[in-house]
Amino acid sequence: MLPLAAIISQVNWAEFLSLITSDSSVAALGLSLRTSMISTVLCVVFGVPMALVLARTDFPGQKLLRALVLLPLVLPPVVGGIALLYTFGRQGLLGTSLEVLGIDIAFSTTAVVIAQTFVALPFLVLSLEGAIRSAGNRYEAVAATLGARPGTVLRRITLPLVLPGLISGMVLSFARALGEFGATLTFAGSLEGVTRTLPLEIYLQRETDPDAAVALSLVLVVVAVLVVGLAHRSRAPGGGAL
Amino acid sequence: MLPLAAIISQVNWAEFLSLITSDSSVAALGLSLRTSMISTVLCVVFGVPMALVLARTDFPGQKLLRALVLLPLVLPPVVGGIALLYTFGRQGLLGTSLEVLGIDIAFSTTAVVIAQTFVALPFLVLSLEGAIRSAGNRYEAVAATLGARPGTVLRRITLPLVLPGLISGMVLSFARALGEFGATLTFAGSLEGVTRTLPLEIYLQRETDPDAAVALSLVLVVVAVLVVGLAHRSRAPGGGAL
Amino acid sequence: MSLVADVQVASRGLHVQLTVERGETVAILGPNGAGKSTLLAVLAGLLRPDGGSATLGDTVLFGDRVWLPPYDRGVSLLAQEPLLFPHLSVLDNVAFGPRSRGEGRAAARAEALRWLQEVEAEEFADRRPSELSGGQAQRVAVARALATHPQLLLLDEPMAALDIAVTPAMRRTLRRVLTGRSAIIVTHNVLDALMLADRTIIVQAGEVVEMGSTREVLERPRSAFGAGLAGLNLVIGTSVGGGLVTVEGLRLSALAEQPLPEGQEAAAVFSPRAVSVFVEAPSGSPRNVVPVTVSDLDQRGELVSVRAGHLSADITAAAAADLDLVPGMRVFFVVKSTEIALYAR
Amino acid sequence: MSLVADVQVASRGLHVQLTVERGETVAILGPNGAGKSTLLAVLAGLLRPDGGSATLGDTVLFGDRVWLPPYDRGVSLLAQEPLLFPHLSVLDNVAFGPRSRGEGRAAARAEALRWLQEVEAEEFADRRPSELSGGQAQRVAVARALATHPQLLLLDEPMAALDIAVTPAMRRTLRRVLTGRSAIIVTHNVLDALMLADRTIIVQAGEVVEMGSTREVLERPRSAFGAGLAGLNLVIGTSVGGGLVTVEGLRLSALAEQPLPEGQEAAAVFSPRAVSVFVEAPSGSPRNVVPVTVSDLDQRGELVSVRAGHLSADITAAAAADLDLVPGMRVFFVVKSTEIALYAR
Amino acid sequence: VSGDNTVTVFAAASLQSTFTTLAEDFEAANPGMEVTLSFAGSSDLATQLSAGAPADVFASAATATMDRLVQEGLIDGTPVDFASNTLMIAVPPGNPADVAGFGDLADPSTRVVLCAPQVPCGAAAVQAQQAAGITVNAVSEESSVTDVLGKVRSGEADAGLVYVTDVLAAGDAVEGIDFDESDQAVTTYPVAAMTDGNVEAARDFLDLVTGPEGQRLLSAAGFAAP
Ligand SMILES: Nc1ncnc2c1ncn2[C@@H]1O[C@H](COP(=O)(O)OP(=O)(O)OP(=O)(O)O)[C@@H](O)[C@H]1O
Ligand SMILES: Nc1ncnc2c1ncn2[C@@H]1O[C@H](COP(=O)(O)OP(=O)(O)OP(=O)(O)O)[C@@H](O)[C@H]1O
Ligand code: MOO
Ligand SMILES: [Mg+2]
Ligand SMILES: [Mg+2]
Repeated sequence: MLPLAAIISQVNWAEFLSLITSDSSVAALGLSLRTSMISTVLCVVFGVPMALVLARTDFPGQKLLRALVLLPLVLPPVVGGIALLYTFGRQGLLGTSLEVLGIDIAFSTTAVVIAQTFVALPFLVLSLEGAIRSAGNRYEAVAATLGARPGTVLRRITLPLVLPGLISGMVLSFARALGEFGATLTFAGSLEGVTRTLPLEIYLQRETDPDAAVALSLVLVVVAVLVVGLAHRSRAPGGGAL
Repeated sequence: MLPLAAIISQVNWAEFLSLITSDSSVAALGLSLRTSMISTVLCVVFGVPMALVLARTDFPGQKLLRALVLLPLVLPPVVGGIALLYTFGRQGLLGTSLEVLGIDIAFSTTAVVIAQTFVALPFLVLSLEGAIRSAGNRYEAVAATLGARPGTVLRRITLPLVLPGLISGMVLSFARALGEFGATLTFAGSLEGVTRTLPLEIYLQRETDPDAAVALSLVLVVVAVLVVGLAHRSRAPGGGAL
Repeated sequence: MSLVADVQVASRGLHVQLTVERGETVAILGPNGAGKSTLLAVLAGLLRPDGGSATLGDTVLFGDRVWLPPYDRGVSLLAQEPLLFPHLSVLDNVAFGPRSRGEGRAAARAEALRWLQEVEAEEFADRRPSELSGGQAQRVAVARALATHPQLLLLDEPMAALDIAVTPAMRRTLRRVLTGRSAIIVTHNVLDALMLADRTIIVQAGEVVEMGSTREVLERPRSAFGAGLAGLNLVIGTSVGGGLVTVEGLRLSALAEQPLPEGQEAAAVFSPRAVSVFVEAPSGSPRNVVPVTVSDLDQRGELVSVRAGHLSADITAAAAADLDLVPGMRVFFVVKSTEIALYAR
Repeated sequence: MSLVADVQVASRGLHVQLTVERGETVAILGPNGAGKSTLLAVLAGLLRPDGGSATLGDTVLFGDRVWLPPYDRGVSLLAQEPLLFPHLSVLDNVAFGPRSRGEGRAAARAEALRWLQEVEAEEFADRRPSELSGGQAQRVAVARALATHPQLLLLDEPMAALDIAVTPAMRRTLRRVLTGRSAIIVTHNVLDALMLADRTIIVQAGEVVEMGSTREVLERPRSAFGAGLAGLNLVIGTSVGGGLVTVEGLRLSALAEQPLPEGQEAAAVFSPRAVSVFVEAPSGSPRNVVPVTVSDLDQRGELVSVRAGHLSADITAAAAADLDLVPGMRVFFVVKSTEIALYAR
Repeated sequence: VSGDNTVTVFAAASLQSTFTTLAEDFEAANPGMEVTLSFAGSSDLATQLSAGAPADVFASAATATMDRLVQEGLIDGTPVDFASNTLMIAVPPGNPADVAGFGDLADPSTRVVLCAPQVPCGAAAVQAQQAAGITVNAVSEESSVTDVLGKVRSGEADAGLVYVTDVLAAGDAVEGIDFDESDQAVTTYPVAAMTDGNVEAARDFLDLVTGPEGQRLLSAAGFAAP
């Protein structure tokens, strides 16, 4: 917790408000919140099926699949950004086909969302997979004998049971998306209001105005703490003792 | 998985071997593996008690504590590095007292380990906390009625029961430590053999030799995939159905 | 629906063939680990058998390269543990089956409430499962299984955790709902089998050792376990003129119910109440006199059960005191021939 | 060690005072949800009571601002679910207690093996708990609880999942190990109480409604639950000259065991076997004639149990057939005064 | 800070290849001496130095960062300008958007990437635009020249403003296009010894950088004289 104290001790409180309410800061914060939320939703959309496959099926390539899902965790974000460029960029693997469809991702907010989703997805998948595994499948088996088809079991038993795991996965993904820097910079660029998220803004401010950078960092921290706190408050009270 | 294919497609296979066996690459890989392992051990040492406190106790400031543990997740790594500098640097909060003791942390391999531990710790704490929560405390209660004191319960019941969660937490921490870039650069610098880990080497190579950067990225990916794969193989076979 | 099943699970040494007629209730009894729960798990579709086949009405549950998933079987299983869904209220647990069948929320809840009333648990409707006592949870689980209107209902020890005050009510409820419904009920309680089942199967070490109408199995047990269930003494041997002889050479004279050719495997059954205990071998009219060593004495009300190996005698407490019986003592069990039922195994 | 406890858990409506003498075994019986498991959880230290206190020997378990953690209590609890540690083998599960007591690995395992033999489960020593049947797991859990040599042993329905073949053996094992040891056993089985317990307590809705030697409670029940347990009819009312009268105005003539002043709360107890059933009210010598509506008929062997509200009569199947009894029919239960035991509540 | 026989050099990332060779030359000329190099963005390095990083020499790509350290009293003596770098237009191989000169960068259909004004190369880009009297509508304002080059190299951008040295170092991966206004957008590289460092050895290294050998290598890499 010391590092936080250290940051706080460096904040120039006299100018704090003016520092964080500058046009560019507000734009960056707004963009960050928007894109992080969209990315979190995308992580849920893609991550829930992945987690289910990893936790509930058993096939030869599964170990490899799990490792690949973890990839963005270990890839330094900048390398991740390069990989994304090679994939979705104009000359990338998919880029040409996307261009034919008239979709242009480069330097757009879409690219920011892709970068954030890419780095945040493993967090959701892993938290959720762990939760699904430790929930076991006894309740699912019971539900099946009560006549519930797999879709119903998923919706009414599996997901509610692993809700705490899903929520903490979402919190983690959101936090990771909010803090994402390297991949965004490399893949999406940095233009105010379009692709320059709060971490990019902080990085840039640091060059000329370290006070502003510190103040913005603190804003980022506060936002993250709020999100995490709220998410944990919304959790349903858990099981019981013996 | 496309981004991986994209990276692979960009590898200059003819020179692959010479690119990754250069002195600086080998030094960086060795340093990365060493520091990541130490960081993982430190994460276990600090993270296990934190996870236990978060999962098993209930006190007013707990929500705040959890949010603070999550901090390094949301902090862009560069900001994290700055925070560490403000803390352990020569002019930092602790720096002065450490200097009196003759300890100089910043820009040493120790600093790399601190930076990696700082960013990797939340991964271990969160995975483990989730596992402990979902394991419930029924078995612990039974163990207590059989005369086991809290230490014994922890060692012989709680930890073995949450071993899968602990292992995946360790894998995540290791992976995150291995990929750590921004905080290391800021807090530890980039001195070959001392603080220049593989991600820093990749970043540096990108300036001058993108081929080498891509080749090294692939090495990083392969190491991470191996670690993850091995960790999952060592898992004990889990429970049963109904 | 009638069930015809041949269930094989090699790893648990299970190989059982059984049928359940349309509307019939079959009780399965047997020692711990005999494979009763395994059998039900296979029929419910929770465990894949190694071989065999099963059809329920016209539907193939499993067989040659066929394996129907649990939710398509119309088979409802009440497992040995209640396993109530922890995130749903008691009412919603019971409403789960009806809702999965496609009923609306209100209709499903109304139906759930009716079933909760049946098992005298409507007062817990709004509770979470974690707030129930063991027996309360068990009753809710019964209601949940019944609410699905299954083609075949499988009940694994449904009364195990129930208190003596609700057991009769639950037994009456089950008797009502099992009437005209195909069902299998696993139990350790003879009374359950007698009152709920048309037919009883005894499974031991993965195999069927007895099968027949419940009354028949209890009155004419052919297995040691069956005899133990019925509280009867069973002696197995080979028929000889006017009785039977065991491999150990013990000879019992008895009247065969039906003419029994010599040399056939036969069972002699008699009630512990028909056994007298003597300290010295009695002389007199020809009778069955078996020298035994007392292994155990159990007082039950005014009677004392004197156990010796797998035989037992019920005598009055006064007689036991007169004889000064203690475990380890050598005594003689005496039974009149007319008290022994002899039949082919 | 002797236990003196006063346990209050307001949220579950529990307020029970009880003592267990040194070396005594006390049985607790009562309906589902009465608070039996809750009581044991409080004594074991798994649930904090709202008030009261408890001392075991010289040790205060809980009380005014004192609360001893479970591991320091010397109290071992066998819970209603076996809860075997899933990551340990069966042997290591049982060895867990001895090891926690500080024994070496080899010694603990040897002791564990002895206890497994006691419960006839040594063949499962190397298995994982998930590979056991319900009854097998239950037996292992019993062995695990016994292996801790507790000062006070708490058993919550230890025989619930056992088959009829091992139940007597387990009962004998328990009787042996409970001798000279302070223990509380929760059960729904009267036989367990009779054979294992020195004293029986009946708990209903969180309160003790009967307490006394097991035989006394079963022979002279003062509560409906106790009478039900003993298979007896119980009528509660106020004593009048030569009998008792209920609030509904039903009057029974009976002989008081001890002189009973008029106007006192009294209980009249009689066996269902002493009850005759008539379709028309009989005339003749003064007898107890109670008009009732048949609610239920239960065949048990050669007897039929005719239930009417909370009273029941046991008559022969032949008599039942002659009377053409069906549920809903209005009949008369007749009991001779000499068959009724009357005593103060 | 460093031992007597090591020199630790903190240098701007753009100096990597030149300084690596220079370090080898230095070790060859001074047997027993060892040079440790640390490359990163100038302001990252400056932050580290402020926080007490153990360096003997600092070579910056921006006068502003060097001045900051001078004010903090970390610099021994006065910094020496040892090289300068000018901007150049970089386009992907084949020049897909047909960029011919600086004026084409104002075409809204051309995707141009610049450095953000906050960083040295961005400041230079602003000067160039002012000199040419045009406004470039950049699709991205990057925080380092490496990122600009990366966007061009990958074909993501049609053109970017980078340093001459970057174009040279990138070889065939990009094409460079000179423009007239580039002499209005020059970045000067200062180098200095650190107060806390091994000043004597640092001076030797400074001499090598500012000496003929250093200047030859720098100019081979595309740097101009200061
Ligand atoms: N998951 C498993 N893996 C391997 N063997 C198992 C597993 N579950 C049960 N068994 C074994 O299979 C046999 C049959 O078990 P099953 O649970 O069917 O017995 P049961 O007849 O239901 O006994 P109970 O009356 O104790 O519930 C037992 O010997 C048991 O030990
Ligand atoms: N976690 C809980 N929260 C609230 N109420 C509970 C909880 N657990 C049990 N109860 C309630 O407390 C009462 C006593 O429960 P307890 O488990 O002690 O009953 P019991 O006598 O052991 O019953 P059984 O014979 O069914 O096991 C019941 O009414 C039950 O519904
Ligand atoms: O020193 Mo840099 O690479 O122009 O920021
Ligand atoms: Mg079973
Ligand atoms: Mg209970």
